[in-house]
Amino acid sequence: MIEMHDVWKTYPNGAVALQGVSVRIDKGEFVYVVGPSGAGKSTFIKLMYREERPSKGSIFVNGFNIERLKERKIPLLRRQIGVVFQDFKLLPNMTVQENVAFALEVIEASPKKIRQRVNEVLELVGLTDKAKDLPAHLSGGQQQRVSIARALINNPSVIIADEPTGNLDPETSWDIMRLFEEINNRGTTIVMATHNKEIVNTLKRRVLAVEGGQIVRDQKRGVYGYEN
Amino acid sequence: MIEMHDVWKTYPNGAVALQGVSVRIDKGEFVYVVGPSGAGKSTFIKLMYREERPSKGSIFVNGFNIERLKERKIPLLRRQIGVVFQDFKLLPNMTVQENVAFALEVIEASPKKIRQRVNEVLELVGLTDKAKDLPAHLSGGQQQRVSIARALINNPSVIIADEPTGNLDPETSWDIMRLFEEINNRGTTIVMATHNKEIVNTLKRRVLAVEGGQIVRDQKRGVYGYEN
Amino acid sequence: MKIRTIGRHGREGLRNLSRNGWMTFASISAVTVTLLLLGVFLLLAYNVQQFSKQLESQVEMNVYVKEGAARADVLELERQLKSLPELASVTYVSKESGLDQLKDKLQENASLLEGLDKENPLPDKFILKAKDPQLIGSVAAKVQTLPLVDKVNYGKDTVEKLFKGISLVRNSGAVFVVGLCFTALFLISNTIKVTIFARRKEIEIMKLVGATNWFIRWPFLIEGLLIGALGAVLPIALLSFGYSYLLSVYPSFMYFNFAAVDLVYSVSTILISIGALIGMIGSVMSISRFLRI
Amino acid sequence: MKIRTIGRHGREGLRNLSRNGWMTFASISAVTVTLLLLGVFLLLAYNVQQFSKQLESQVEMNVYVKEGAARADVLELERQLKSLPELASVTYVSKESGLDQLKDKLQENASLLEGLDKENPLPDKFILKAKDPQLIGSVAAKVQTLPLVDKVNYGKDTVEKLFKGISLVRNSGAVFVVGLCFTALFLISNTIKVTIFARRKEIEIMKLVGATNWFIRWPFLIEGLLIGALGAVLPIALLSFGYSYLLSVYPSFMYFNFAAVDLVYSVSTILISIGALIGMIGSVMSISRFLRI
Ligand SMILES: Nc1ncnc2c1ncn2[C@@H]1O[C@H](COP(=O)(O)OP(=O)(O)OP(=O)(O)O)[C@@H](O)[C@H]1O
Ligand SMILES: Nc1ncnc2c1ncn2[C@@H]1O[C@H](COP(=O)(O)OP(=O)(O)OP(=O)(O)O)[C@@H](O)[C@H]1O
Ligand SMILES: [Mg+2]
Ligand SMILES: [Mg+2]
Repeated sequence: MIEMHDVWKTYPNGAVALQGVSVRIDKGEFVYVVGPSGAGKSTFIKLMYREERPSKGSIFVNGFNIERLKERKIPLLRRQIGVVFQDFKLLPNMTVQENVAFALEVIEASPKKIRQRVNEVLELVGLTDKAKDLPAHLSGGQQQRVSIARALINNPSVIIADEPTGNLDPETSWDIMRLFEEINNRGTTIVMATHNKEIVNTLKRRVLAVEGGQIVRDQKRGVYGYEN
Repeated sequence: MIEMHDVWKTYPNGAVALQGVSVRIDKGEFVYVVGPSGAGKSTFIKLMYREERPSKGSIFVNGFNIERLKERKIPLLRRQIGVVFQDFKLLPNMTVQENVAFALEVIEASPKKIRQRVNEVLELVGLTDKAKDLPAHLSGGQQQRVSIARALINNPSVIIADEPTGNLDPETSWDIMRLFEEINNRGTTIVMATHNKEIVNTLKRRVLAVEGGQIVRDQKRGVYGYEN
Repeated sequence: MKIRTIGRHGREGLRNLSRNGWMTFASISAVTVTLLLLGVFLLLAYNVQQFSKQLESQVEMNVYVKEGAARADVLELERQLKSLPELASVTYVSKESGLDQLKDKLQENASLLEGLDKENPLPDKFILKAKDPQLIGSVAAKVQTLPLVDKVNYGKDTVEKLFKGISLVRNSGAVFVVGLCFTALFLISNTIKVTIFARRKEIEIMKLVGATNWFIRWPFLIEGLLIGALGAVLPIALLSFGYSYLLSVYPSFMYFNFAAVDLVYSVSTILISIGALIGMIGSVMSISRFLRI
Repeated sequence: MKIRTIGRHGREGLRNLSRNGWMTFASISAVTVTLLLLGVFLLLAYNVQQFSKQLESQVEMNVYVKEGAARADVLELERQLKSLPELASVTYVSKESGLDQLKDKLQENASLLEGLDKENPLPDKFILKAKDPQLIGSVAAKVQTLPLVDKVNYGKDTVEKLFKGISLVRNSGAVFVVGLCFTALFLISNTIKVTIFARRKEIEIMKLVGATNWFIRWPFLIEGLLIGALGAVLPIALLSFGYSYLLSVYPSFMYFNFAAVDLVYSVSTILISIGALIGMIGSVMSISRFLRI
């Protein structure tokens, strides 16, 4: 469960990214975060796994009080959240399979289990044949799928995905969405920032529309809603 | 004018990205390059400004024979081509305006002209208020727009854009597409790799469909054409 | 931490060496050059200290026996001197050999002393060396009080000058070695810092996907240790070969014997410890600032 | 290249110093430490060379005049000696002062020579110093051929030993300084290399948006030059103050006067040149591999 109460975020350079956001996302929900470029979607998302800290307000994720969280406990929080980063954040010196395995290594899983799960998730995102390549040797979409695979690997209870289909063709995008649906059906909370109108409008789920750092719309089975 | 004759590209790690691509893009054309993730779109595009070199085949761009091009002449080629990189490629230590200005500084334009053009293009992509920020302090879509602004600034005769709307919301995407249309109308050749079905199907232009490193479809006023 | 995780960190640290090929090479070679410099200086400084000690140990005092002392009394004096715990050596020089030594000293002017053989006016004397040459003054005072001792002479002025000179060389040598150690520490940890700085994004990413600080630190620690240790290999090899070669060419220099090859082993130990420790500590410390995410 | 572009490169180079704040600090401090080390050694080495020269210059030879030579003949010999171009000084020592000197030398045994004042058996002598002490042997041979010269003595064995010792110190000093220069060159250019390596992506991006190689190199070149020059500031300041302080505390050491403060200026020039040059060249060379895109 994710809860925010009147959260504000001003970056050190003065940019105001969020202005009084309050929201509650229940366990098992599937939420789209939509909004124009620079609206504050990524900031909203980064607060949940404490990549950024709020300037004001309180945030609870899976019972962790993000503000009060002790340094030492941060990894515990992050292990419960699988994140697909907008800029992928792959480790440049590790191969695809090492990158994906990393999220399991940190919880000291057994090598056998790691190998098995790595193969599983790489299969899921269709990158089995790129397992031994370095991220720099992949196409943009392939890198994005590695980031997705890493987010899934340790079966987190929350998946946070920042435009996970931005570099993917529609077909692959739909494959990924079906994957997310399935995972969501098994009870995983999914929060996904996206610009993909077609997906939002087809797979109707809760939509949080962010604009100028505020949640301007919160719809149960919403639509993308920005007209061109 | 861009011409490729039987171009193959095998990366040093053995990945075969292009297999016998031949194509001719005339001056002033507007070409979409579509295809699934990992099909070879970016590779196809990177060959044009010699970020990558073909393993086989010949390429001509604006009269430059890419294969025979002397080291010293490469900058001349690149100055005629504005590139929007899939991964933005912004200089991390320079502000937005410095990044954009860089493409004019290399041709030793006058500071006055540089200032003027920088303001113009930042206005065009809607980033005037972020002019003095560093790329790391921008949202994904904002970074992408900086990359677009830099590609436009010196009025190149060819614009090559690798998924320039991947991180943009539909509305901003359309703004950018209108910009490209306008620039194209003034005679600039535009080659754009994209996954945006809606754009391709609405703004009907020539479509090159790449799959498995080959051009499998070349349509005059084509459609995106992959069904989900 | 599970046992297998230790193994994982070790493998990872090792693998990072080759993954960052160029950076690894740059840092190892910086460590190499720095430690080589340090090693050469340690060897030099040790030999200079030895040399100064040897110079010191040549300080001696002449103890002149009162004229007309009986043979037995002189022997008794010798016994007394030999029983003094402060003395390292006691050498008896009879008036005859005293004269011979003087002749040697005068070289071509020796003829001046020719007539003296028959009626040698020199007293018998003892040449003494103190265990601690620095205390020669107080030892001289003590010896002076013995019966039958006429005069004690140890060239006070010259000796004091010598000691001042030696202590200047010694102290500046020590300052130098300490300064150079700090220089080495600084340069090595600086190199490591820079290479880690270049990888700060990686550290942040690891943190963001749930790694604990120590999970991230360990491989870096091992990598730093290996860089430091590998950087010590070449200096150790060069110093060992170089020093034994030097010893074979110049076993001694003026009156001084160079310290034995064993010295290289001590120096090697110092080098590899400094390399490995600083590599390790430098890594761990430089990482810390990037773990705050 | 247009004039304003030169200005642009200068500004850019300068700005990069602050943009890369941390890296700049790390490289400047590495240069600082390295140059400080080099500077200390240059000062030391120069003084050691001076010291050895001074030792050398104390080598002298005794020329004994044949017995019974007339006063006028001795004066003629002195004139002849003084006209020899190889000699730096000629000092006449009469038999009387010769005896006094001998007495000084014998110290407490001077009484041995007491009876000799009346019938002094010593010859008159000249003490000569050669302009080039290393040539003292051949000068001695030449002097030997002069009329009225009885014997020439310059302590051949001792002098040869001394020269051997001096040349060992000198040569090893030179090897050291050269070695240390190379070490400094290596460490500085290595640091610069690492910082440029960390920025290779930037260089590639610049290349991809149409910059020529030199357009990219210039700001890096200026940045490198500034890093090198800034890195020389602290060592120069420390050495200047330190050396003048040292001179005020120990103006001389044993028989030796330290070289004047002027020496620091030469050393400073060397340091700042090395810093700036290596910074510049190091930058330009390390960039090259990343320009091949
Ligand atoms: N690290 C940062 N430092 C300063 N300002 C920032 C930083 N990150 C984001 N911002 C600013 O905060 C605002 C919101 O950014 P955010 O990344 O949340 O937008 P977004 O909704 O994710 O946009 P996009 O769809 O383009 O990714 C923007 O104006 C951006 O410039
Ligand atoms: N630098 C590289 N080294 C090795 N292989 C590479 C490299 N770049 C791309 N590839 C491989 O070449 C193939 C084509 O890659 P390319 O980047 O051209 O795909 P793309 O069509 O742009 O895909 P996307 O839509 O995901 O960006 C892929 O299989 C990719 O893994
Ligand atoms: Mg975003
Ligand atoms: Mg691509």
